Amino acid sequence: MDIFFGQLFTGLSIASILLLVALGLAIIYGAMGVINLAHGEFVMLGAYGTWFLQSQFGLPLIPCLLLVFFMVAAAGWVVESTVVRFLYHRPLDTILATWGIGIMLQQAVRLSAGAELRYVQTPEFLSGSIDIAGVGIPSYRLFILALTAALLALTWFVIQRTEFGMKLRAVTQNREMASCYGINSARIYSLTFAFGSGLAGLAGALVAPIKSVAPDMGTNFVVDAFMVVVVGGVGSLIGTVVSSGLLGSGTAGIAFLLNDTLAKALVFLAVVVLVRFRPQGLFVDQRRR
Amino acid sequence: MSKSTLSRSKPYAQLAAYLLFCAVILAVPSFVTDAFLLNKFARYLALGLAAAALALSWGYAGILNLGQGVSFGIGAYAIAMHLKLKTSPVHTGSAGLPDFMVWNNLDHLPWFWQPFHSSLFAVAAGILAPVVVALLLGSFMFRARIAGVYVAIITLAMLAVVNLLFIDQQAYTGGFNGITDLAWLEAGSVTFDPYSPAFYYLSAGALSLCLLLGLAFTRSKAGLILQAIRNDADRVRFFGYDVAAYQSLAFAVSAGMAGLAGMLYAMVLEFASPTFMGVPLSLSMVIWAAVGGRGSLLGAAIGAILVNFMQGSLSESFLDTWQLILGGMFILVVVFLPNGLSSLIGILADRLTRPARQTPDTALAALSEAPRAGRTPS
Amino acid sequence: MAYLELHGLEVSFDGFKAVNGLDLAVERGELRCLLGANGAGKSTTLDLICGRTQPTGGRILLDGQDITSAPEYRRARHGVGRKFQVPSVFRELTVRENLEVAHSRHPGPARTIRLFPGIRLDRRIAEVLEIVELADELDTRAAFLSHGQTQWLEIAMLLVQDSALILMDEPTAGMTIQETGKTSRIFQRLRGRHTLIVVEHDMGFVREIAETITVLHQGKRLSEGSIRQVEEDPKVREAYLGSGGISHA
Amino acid sequence: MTFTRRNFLKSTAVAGVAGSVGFPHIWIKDSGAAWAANGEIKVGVLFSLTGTTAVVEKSMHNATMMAIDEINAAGGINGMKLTAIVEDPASDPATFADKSNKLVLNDKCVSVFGSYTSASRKAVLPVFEKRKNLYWYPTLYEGRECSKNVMYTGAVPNQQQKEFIPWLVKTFGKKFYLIGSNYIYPKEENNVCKILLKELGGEVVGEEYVPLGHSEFGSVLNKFRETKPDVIFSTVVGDSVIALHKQYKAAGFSPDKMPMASLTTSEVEIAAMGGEYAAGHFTSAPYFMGHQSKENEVFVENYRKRFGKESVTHFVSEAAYFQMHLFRKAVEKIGKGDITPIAVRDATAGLEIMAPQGKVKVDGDNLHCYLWPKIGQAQADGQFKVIQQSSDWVKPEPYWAYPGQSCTKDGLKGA
Repeated sequence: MDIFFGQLFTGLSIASILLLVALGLAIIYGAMGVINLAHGEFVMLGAYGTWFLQSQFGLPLIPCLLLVFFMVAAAGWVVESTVVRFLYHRPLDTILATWGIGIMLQQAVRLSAGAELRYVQTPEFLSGSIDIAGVGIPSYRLFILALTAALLALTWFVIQRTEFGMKLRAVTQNREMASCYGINSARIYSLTFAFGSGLAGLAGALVAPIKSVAPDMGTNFVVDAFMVVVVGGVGSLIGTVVSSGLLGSGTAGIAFLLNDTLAKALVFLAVVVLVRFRPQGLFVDQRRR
Repeated sequence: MSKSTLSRSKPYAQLAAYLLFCAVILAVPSFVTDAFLLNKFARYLALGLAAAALALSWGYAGILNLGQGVSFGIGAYAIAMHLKLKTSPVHTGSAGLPDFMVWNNLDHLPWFWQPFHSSLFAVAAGILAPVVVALLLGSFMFRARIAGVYVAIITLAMLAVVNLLFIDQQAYTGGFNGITDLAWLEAGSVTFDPYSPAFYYLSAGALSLCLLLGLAFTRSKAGLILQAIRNDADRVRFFGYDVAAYQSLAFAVSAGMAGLAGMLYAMVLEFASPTFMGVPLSLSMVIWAAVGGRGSLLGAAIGAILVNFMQGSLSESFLDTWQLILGGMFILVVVFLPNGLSSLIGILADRLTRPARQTPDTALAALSEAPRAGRTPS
Repeated sequence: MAYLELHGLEVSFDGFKAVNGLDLAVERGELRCLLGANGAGKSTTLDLICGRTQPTGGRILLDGQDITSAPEYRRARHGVGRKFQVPSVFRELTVRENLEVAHSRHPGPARTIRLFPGIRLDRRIAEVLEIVELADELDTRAAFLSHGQTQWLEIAMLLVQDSALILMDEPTAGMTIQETGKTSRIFQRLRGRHTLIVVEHDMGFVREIAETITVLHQGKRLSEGSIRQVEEDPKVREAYLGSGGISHA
Repeated sequence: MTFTRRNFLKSTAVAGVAGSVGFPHIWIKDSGAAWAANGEIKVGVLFSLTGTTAVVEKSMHNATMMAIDEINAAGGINGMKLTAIVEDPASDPATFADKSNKLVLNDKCVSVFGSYTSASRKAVLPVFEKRKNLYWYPTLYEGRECSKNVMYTGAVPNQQQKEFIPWLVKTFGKKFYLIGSNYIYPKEENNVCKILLKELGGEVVGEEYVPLGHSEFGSVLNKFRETKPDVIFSTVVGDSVIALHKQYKAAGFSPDKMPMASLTTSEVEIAAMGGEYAAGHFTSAPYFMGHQSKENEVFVENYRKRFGKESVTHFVSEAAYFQMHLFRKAVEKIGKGDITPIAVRDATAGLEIMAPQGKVKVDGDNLHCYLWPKIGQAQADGQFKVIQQSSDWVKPEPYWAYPGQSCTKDGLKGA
């Protein structure tokens, strides 16, 4: 019985990591239609930021999280105002431009922080495991689960219950019309992009202690996050949550029954079928043509 | 000259440009004899063919195929299987059985490897297998009127699946190492040593043939309808065209050409590896086509050749920073030159012949617009 | 058995019935005008006939065949041509290329792949070009045409397509008086050889071309007949005049 | 999409001309093959500086360059300077093949030193065999290869496992769970491990391969819980090792009861995961940084002086280091003779050299090296404590698991 519970938790944990990384992408892609292939690199920047703060200033993980959020958000702002700003009417070109940004960020980090793998420490009180129903559940993963839920709530609150969120939704519906009502849509876009990038940085910081921190760690994050957002439905937060749950537990389940390679292949196949039959995603309703 | 004569001369100018390019690449071996350089150029031409194939489906039909590596890889593996069967295994000893099969404890050649003893079958499979895969995937997607970003996502996911399966089935595909130590292709009396002018002519000939056939295809009515589909797929349906059939057609022709490019690439490198079906290479092809000019097969081919040539020479001289330069270049071209370098020439030519007429950039907005106006996160 | 028959046609979007049990019969070669206030379901009816929208109820019979669930391109091959309210042409292609696409006698891919055919304009297209006076814009990209010219181009493409049933959605919107006059002369010549359904607001234009008029109201047929009968029909008066004067017509 | 048909003539003409003028060296004829001309010996250095395996290969690159500088500082070889031509194959097998062609054909290197993964070795192997050049491969690998154009200075399965597996069975128990990355190296090592276990009456309770670059081991750890093995025999490579160790500890397992025994985890991976995640696990390798020997102290001190006091040496960079000195001894042995790749290979056969791990000898038949396998237990400080060391150097047998086959002077015998 405890194996089942252990497996259930593993699925939940994978899902939470997927959601953590996909959240920032959901905001940027959902709200602005910008396909940011450099999203993985922002996750990497978050991880390296944490390593830098820990190794140079000895800051424990928790305070690092906040600092890293703003550092990577600033990086996102710079990227948006220098490059992405020109591409809002050309969604497919953003794929190429952001891929170019990704390559540059990777090489810049490789030159500055070196190509070696970097070590990020888990905080002392979180490095153990807690016995629940006879199974050792890693407490750090519980921490990630809790924090992801909190971030989700924060994001939902910002989008639905704040003035910035209202403006963002207006600009998403119709950028030109929103500008007519005095909303500075350019600034809203920059803020949104920074917010999304900050979330990615936070994901990187949280994931760093349990994954390996290397200049090219971003690539496989961005492919999975992209799948989660598209399957969940463009611009639908609930969709992103449910689809990361589905894809996460699916991967974990198949990996336990078969092996990890087939798990990855089958989940990708599931994405192909899901996008084919529900292109607009699980939670966006049919729009009248 | 008045507008109409200029435009009537346009198709001939384009044909002349294609023929000139073919002449230039076919003339190279007469004044370049360094074996190493010939091999390198042959490789760039093969990649040029892959980019041209992508320009056909993306530039003309608006189908952004992020999984071009699937067709490219299948072509590469088809010819590699044939050439592997022709080499006598040195390290494992058992007669005729490829080394990776011995390592994976296979005692006989699997049935689907048998036909690859014949080079004709291998070459045919290298082109037709990608076409069949493209037709299946094409109708699977286009019957459901999938477009824009969703096509990109599905092709990317298919690429990941194919890559994973090729790596996993090590006994039959050589797994992560791929198929190495290949013999040289023989056709009649000619053996195509990848360091000989003969191979260069094969590569240049294939590129020229495909460019001219591609030009003919795009200049035909079918090509025109594809451009109309890219412009407004729904409107085309109301004129009685089965849009899904046309999109699958463009997708399949592009896959066939990419399969041929994969074959040339595997032969020039003398091995086939799952990295041919990796995300980075497929995305690079998209970038080469964008840099060269996705609207024209020749532009995309030239884009691929230039970028790879620069990448080759940059990575030697700027060991640490070549990736920075490359990434920067991609951004500049995509942001400031939406139609790639070839449009640069077009713009310059415009400036010279008459005052620049500001062409509205609406064309790009219509480029299979992603459903951006999705509902905000609720 | 009329050429086109709609039986209890119905379509609802989230409960709102844009077309609500519509019955209509149009004879071969007839020119039928569809009138009605905004939101009466005129354009939606054209959408249902040409297949742009799938109905939630009822049946569509064209020349005796049930095309209710046929895809757009199969209906187009049966002879249905559609001009849209917002003029929709291929903006990136030249006028010549737009017309060549519209010339869809053999739409199958097998027939359209011809090596180096060169785009030659046959007699049909040349004749249409004279009518719509776009002959000297042949190689201009459609994006550069004026609004009026774009309307004419789309009408020309319809003529080149030579469909048996032509659905026109406000063809004279944004046209000058002379252009409207010319459009009505074209429609007069098309009558008989083609069946036309025209959605229009310009009453002057309707008076010139109309034989029978059908007035729609809230997705249903309100009244049908000659222009005089319709104008005197109390139901029409009450539906329109009652809601505050002629300006709403 | 404005069509680019207009005036395309100009564009191709411009590109064509720029293309041909652009690279002047196009005109030079193919200069004769002078391997060691005008007082310098050219060698290729082919380790990835970018891409997924740059993590390990950078340290191998550093060790090789350090050896070259040491040789040149001591006056070069027979008065000739050793010139390194460095290329970055970017962890991509296709680029490995391309760059090795350049080093062999274009730059006329006498030998090329390079690559970490089996995939990159397999990609370059045909180049060196067709062009009769010599490739020096410092990494442990799966064996079953008998090329006359490759010097293997890394360990083969029999050297790493013949003492390690029995020790593990004796110390911890008979039930083994085999976990590895999904390619030929782990599968071949597991073949050898299964043979050894059968001889010792051991049992394989599970065998699984995860994709390369995999970082989510939740399900695998659950399988450990289910099958309760005594030893986890890990042939996971690259950055997956870090994720596996971190998640192992977080799941509450303890190395005292169920240790992870690896052939690949080295000081580099431990530095990346943090000592506390590696502490208690075992690795079998010919060299550990903590090995007590005069040569090793000098090696570690020079390495740290040059690449920073935090840098670590490990068995793969140690092999990259001593193979360069082997090359030096071979060229010195040739003396005045014509220095060609084949001459270097023949001169290396039977050579001995004092490497940081101890005295190593080259086996003349199969061009592998007699090495000193050791079993080390990782400590929290990131170093290994040597638990057991082989009393004598162990003969390399690339075909140990395949009786009747052996790699001899003139190729494979007993197919």
